[in-house]
Amino acid sequence: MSIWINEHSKVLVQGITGSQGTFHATKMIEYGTDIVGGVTPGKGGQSLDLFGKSVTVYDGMYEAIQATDANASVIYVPPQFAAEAIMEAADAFDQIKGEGVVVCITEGIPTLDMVKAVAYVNQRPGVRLIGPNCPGIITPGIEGGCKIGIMPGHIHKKGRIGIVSKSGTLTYEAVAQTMSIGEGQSTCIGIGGDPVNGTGFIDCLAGFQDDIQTEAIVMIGEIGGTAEEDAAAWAAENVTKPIVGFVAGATAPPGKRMGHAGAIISGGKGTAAEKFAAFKSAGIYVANDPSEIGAVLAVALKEAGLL
Amino acid sequence: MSIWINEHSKVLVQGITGSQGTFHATKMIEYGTDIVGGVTPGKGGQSLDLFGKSVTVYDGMYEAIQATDANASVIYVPPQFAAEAIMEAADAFDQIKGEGVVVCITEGIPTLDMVKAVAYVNQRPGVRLIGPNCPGIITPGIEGGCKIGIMPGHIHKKGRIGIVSKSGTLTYEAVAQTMSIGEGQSTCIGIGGDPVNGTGFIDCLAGFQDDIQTEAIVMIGEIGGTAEEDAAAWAAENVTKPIVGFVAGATAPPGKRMGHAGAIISGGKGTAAEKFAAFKSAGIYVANDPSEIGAVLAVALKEAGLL
Amino acid sequence: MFRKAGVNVLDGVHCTSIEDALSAYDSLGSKVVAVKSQIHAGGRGKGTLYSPESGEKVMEGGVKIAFSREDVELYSRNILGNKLVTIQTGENGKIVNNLYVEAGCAIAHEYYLAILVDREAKAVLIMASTEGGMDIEKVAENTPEALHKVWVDPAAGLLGFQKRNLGMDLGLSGAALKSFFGLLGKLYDVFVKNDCAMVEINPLVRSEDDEIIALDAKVSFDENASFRHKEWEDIRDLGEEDDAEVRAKELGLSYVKLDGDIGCLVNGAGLAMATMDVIQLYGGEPANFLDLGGGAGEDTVNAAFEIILEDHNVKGILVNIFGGIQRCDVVANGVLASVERIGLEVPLVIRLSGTNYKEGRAIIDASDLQTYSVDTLAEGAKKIVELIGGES
Amino acid sequence: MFRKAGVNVLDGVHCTSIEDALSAYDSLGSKVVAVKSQIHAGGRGKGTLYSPESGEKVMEGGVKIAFSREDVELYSRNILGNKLVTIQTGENGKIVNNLYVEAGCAIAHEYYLAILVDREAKAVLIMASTEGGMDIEKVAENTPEALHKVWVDPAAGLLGFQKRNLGMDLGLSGAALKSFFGLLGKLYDVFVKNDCAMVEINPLVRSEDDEIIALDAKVSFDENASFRHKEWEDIRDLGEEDDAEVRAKELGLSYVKLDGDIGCLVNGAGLAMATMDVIQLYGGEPANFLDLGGGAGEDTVNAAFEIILEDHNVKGILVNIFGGIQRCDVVANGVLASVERIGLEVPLVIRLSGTNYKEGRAIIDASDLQTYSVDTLAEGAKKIVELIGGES
Repeated sequence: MSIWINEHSKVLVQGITGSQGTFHATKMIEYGTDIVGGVTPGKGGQSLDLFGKSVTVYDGMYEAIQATDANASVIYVPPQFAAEAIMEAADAFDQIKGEGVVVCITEGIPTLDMVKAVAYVNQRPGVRLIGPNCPGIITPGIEGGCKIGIMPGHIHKKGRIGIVSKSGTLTYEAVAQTMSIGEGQSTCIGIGGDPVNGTGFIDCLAGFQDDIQTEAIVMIGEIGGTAEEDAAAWAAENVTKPIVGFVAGATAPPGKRMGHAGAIISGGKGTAAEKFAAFKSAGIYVANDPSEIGAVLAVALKEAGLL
Repeated sequence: MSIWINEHSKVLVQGITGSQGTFHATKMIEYGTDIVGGVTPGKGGQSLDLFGKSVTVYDGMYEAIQATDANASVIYVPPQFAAEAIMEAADAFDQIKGEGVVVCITEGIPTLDMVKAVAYVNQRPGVRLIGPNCPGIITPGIEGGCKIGIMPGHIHKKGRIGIVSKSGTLTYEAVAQTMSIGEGQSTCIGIGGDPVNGTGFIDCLAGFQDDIQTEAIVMIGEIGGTAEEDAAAWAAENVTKPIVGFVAGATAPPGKRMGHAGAIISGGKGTAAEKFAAFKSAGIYVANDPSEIGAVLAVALKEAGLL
Repeated sequence: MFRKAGVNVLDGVHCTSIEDALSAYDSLGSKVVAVKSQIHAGGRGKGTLYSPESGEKVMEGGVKIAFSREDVELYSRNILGNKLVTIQTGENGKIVNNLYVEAGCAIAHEYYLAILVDREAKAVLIMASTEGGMDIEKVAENTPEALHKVWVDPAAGLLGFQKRNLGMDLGLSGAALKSFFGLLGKLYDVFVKNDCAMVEINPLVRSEDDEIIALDAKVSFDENASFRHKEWEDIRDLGEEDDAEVRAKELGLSYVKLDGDIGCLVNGAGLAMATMDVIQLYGGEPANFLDLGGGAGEDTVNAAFEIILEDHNVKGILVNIFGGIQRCDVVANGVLASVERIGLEVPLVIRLSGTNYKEGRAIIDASDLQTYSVDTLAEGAKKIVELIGGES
Repeated sequence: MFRKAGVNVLDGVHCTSIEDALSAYDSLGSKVVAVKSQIHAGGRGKGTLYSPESGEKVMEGGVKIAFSREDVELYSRNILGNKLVTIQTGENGKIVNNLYVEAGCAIAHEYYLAILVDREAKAVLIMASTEGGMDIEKVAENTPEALHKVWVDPAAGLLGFQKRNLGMDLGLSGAALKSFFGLLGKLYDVFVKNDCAMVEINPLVRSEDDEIIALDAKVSFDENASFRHKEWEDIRDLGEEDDAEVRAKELGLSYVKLDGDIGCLVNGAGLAMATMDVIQLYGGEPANFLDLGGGAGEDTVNAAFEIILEDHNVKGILVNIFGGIQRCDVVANGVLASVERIGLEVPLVIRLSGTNYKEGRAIIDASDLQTYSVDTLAEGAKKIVELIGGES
């Protein structure tokens, strides 16, 4: 088991004919993801040869889902069109299958576009949006697996640790840390660093809590907002599996945006100190340095009788 | 039992200081409805003396619900402001109590306003909208009862027949018909004759099916749309209690609006003949004349072993 | 309206006389033009024009393509002042007082497009078909699957992918798809901004240079929204609407004239329809639909009574009131006042029920008016049919 | 922007010199005017002006009420060209090059109003308080319950009852409530239409004749939306922004200058923050935040390296790359190219992990560059702190 996606997930690539789309579609196929088609309006009917696989391009998501029976899509379209792409995917999955996973990699989508798109997705409760501005989601398999996004596939291995993070590269650090103590991953999710996004920490924690394969969780936050505090409070009540947490940005000055649109301390709120404190009071194991995550995770597993 | 409202429902009157609002608030109190307050923006703090009861006026629904713990409201505001009033009530009930019944009597609300308002209400699933352009809902009690709307209270009596109708006065006919065979009503609902409204036939049928007090149902439709056909199909699968049906407008010419904004046969669709046929094929007892409803109901009750 | 909103339309001129039409032809500078009857009803292309006096047929087709100045003159003459009967006007047709003379364009394909509110989905619905032209009712009836549909999410509005997908469903691509995309967005805005009930573009055409153009449009408005559209009063062509229906509306009544001989005065739209139905069930024919609305006063009852009696087909009247807001005594007084003022030469059956019915009946009984009081609608219908000598 | 949108504001004139300010005073025709420092930061009223050369204090308060022409001259002189330090500018303050001279109005009460996106609710949030004026940060901290909040449903937009209720929460009624209702609607439209990140009106005032007026506004924009707002380029006051930050942004980098001495070159915002955190954890102080973004080329790496070295506080550099999209070999080549071009006089620690890390390390090792390769972030941080002689 794993959460939301697995080795049998059939994935469409929105914006497949763009350079990012083509590049990452190839990488995903290389990893083992079942890419069943691509979507670029106006380029329907073309066929791309990617890593030895022939991939058909469709004009729209409705047509593509009907033709391929896909249950997930990943979006590499430019920020101007990304919110529309999210809504098209959400509506098409909702209407045709009643459910679907939409992963939006695109960075730089206007916040008000996302307010609208998230409200639209939320009206279609079977549809899950991951991102935007995120590395995506990966469920490593015994050989290959299902990688939907831009993370380097080769660093992962199937295992029992669920990882959720706001940051892309820090997720990779976390993966490397689990590997450093010999642990693999059930599913790793980058929820993205934008102020308004789809799937949040709590959704992921709930998913991991219910997943048989997952035995422990690594959760990586960053400054800005109160999602980490909310998740910690929720976890204290609802999660029985051990959680290891880290928050980036302890040294970030207030009022300055740290790369991610959402990573800003404003009005004295959203500091790393508050988030670490919330983690601690919720019984979450805290790593003060990402290079410590492995060691802390080992302690957590041991204390839970899992090592 | 009854559906959605009962003798303990606490009701607010939106637009209470208008002539319609004041008149019907008085009539409702007279019938026994627990009117706990009224709302007219800008007139908050006033107090009205209605049928010997002192009713406080509030400026807005949030304030009013918080002050009175109301669980229903009825709207008598002019069509220009009615959609806003619906949304205010829906949001206030949703935020404060997580649920509530909003009955909109107002006739003449623009259709696109209702498209927006109904979508808004539907995002607040605990809130039920009845109407607009309807007589309201009444649950007769042993003495008095809860009347939320404009129907003449005195014609009703507590009993086992559930009534649902698109039309106002035809509902009264149906009530009189049940009385003519000695039967009272559990709850009577006028869902209104507008093309876009809140609660529909199926919601009411589902409510009656689940209600212990209700043993048989009278359902009155009219030309336009396919709500009657949809309800008949649904009832065939889901309703075990006997239903008596009538449809008004067998003689209405196509393309002409018959009073109600929704009562129009367009493109050959929405005729009474189609609706009667749908009733019959769903096993609904059909009355060809509203004056026959009592007699047909008696037959239905007898065949169900209820008489 | 469309032109102002930036929707692609052909150049054209509104005309009310043959001279207008000829100078329009001269000014448009297009050898081929369309001469179109302007009435508020569809099916004009397949309609037939009749002389209003003699009833003789004048011409087939209310929309004609003119290839010369002479054609324009002929068609204008045949259209203006004559009666156009279409599938939507009913037998009586409508007198055509307005023409539209429109420049021609090289048509590559004709489509159909309509925007309306879907009451079941509670959302705006856009329908389009590659089968443009004259008989969309038939397309809808015979091949509903050829109609492509898009529902607009009330929250999100019409989205880009919806416009694109609908265009692609119609087989459009490249410049034509782009033109369609732009046009549809503007049309939807027109629909919403103007509180339309229905916008029907038939045909919507693709020109040979891949422009999408609204060639002919039929628009109806949501009358409930008239309070925020003062401009509608200028558009409304009162001459075309039934005079009595217009006056009734001004009084807050809903009145629709029908072809029978039993006048109906009822409170409530549903009950008014049921009254008509029951009259027919017992062998009569209703002369009208009339809903007093909620809580009419004596004056309104009075006016309603007069409107019914204006129809010289009326041989008897059935008053059917189930009082809710409406008080029966008010109706009784209104009826008496009317009869006193204008007299009554046809039989009158009155059924009063609900609020203040006892007082109402007492008022009728105390008067010297010759009426028949009944308890139920069925009795009333039977009685009035019997009184005017119909079957029963 | 507000004026154009019809929002009630006071008359005023932008000035860049004392002469401007005096003629503005003459033209406004109001005896009492406000003389306001214009910088992109809040807390100006409670700020302090210093001479940029001597560092001496010039005046308390960046917003002054002038009761005479002489006052205007004095305040303009004290403000223009001097450095304003406020609670939001940090210690360094900002040089004031622009003034706003604004007509006075008889203020009955001051309120606070802000519109922003609430990331938790995923909706636009409107906050208002009766505690207007200068210290809203303190109101939010000390008495958050005095802040009234309204969330805008993304589907329905800002509704009438929400505007009314918020106005009533502020204690408004009658003409003032009506004025607030209108102003709030327009402000919300401004917010949405201009893709604002935050609109803060402080103070929003009620005049003695019950008009609601936006007296002072601070607006920030959602930079992600710049593609649809070409007009922002005219508004942006580049002079005020850190030059290196602006150049970095043009190259697609995120760079924020800090006060420490260890330069950081990292891919990914989260990892860049974590790198700073870990440097501090081991006793060092980061000189900057720098995120290369996803998939930077050699040129970008090169430029990033140069931007870091421009900061003369930098005593050592830590490169920390976990390659995903980013290829480690590209970073290695970029670093080498930079060093070759501009030299390197400070120690350099490089940590390469992920995509193509072997190739990247091989490139570094094959060069004659004096660097320290490490495997983990912690090692890297320890090493660079040690190399520059800090504690570790």
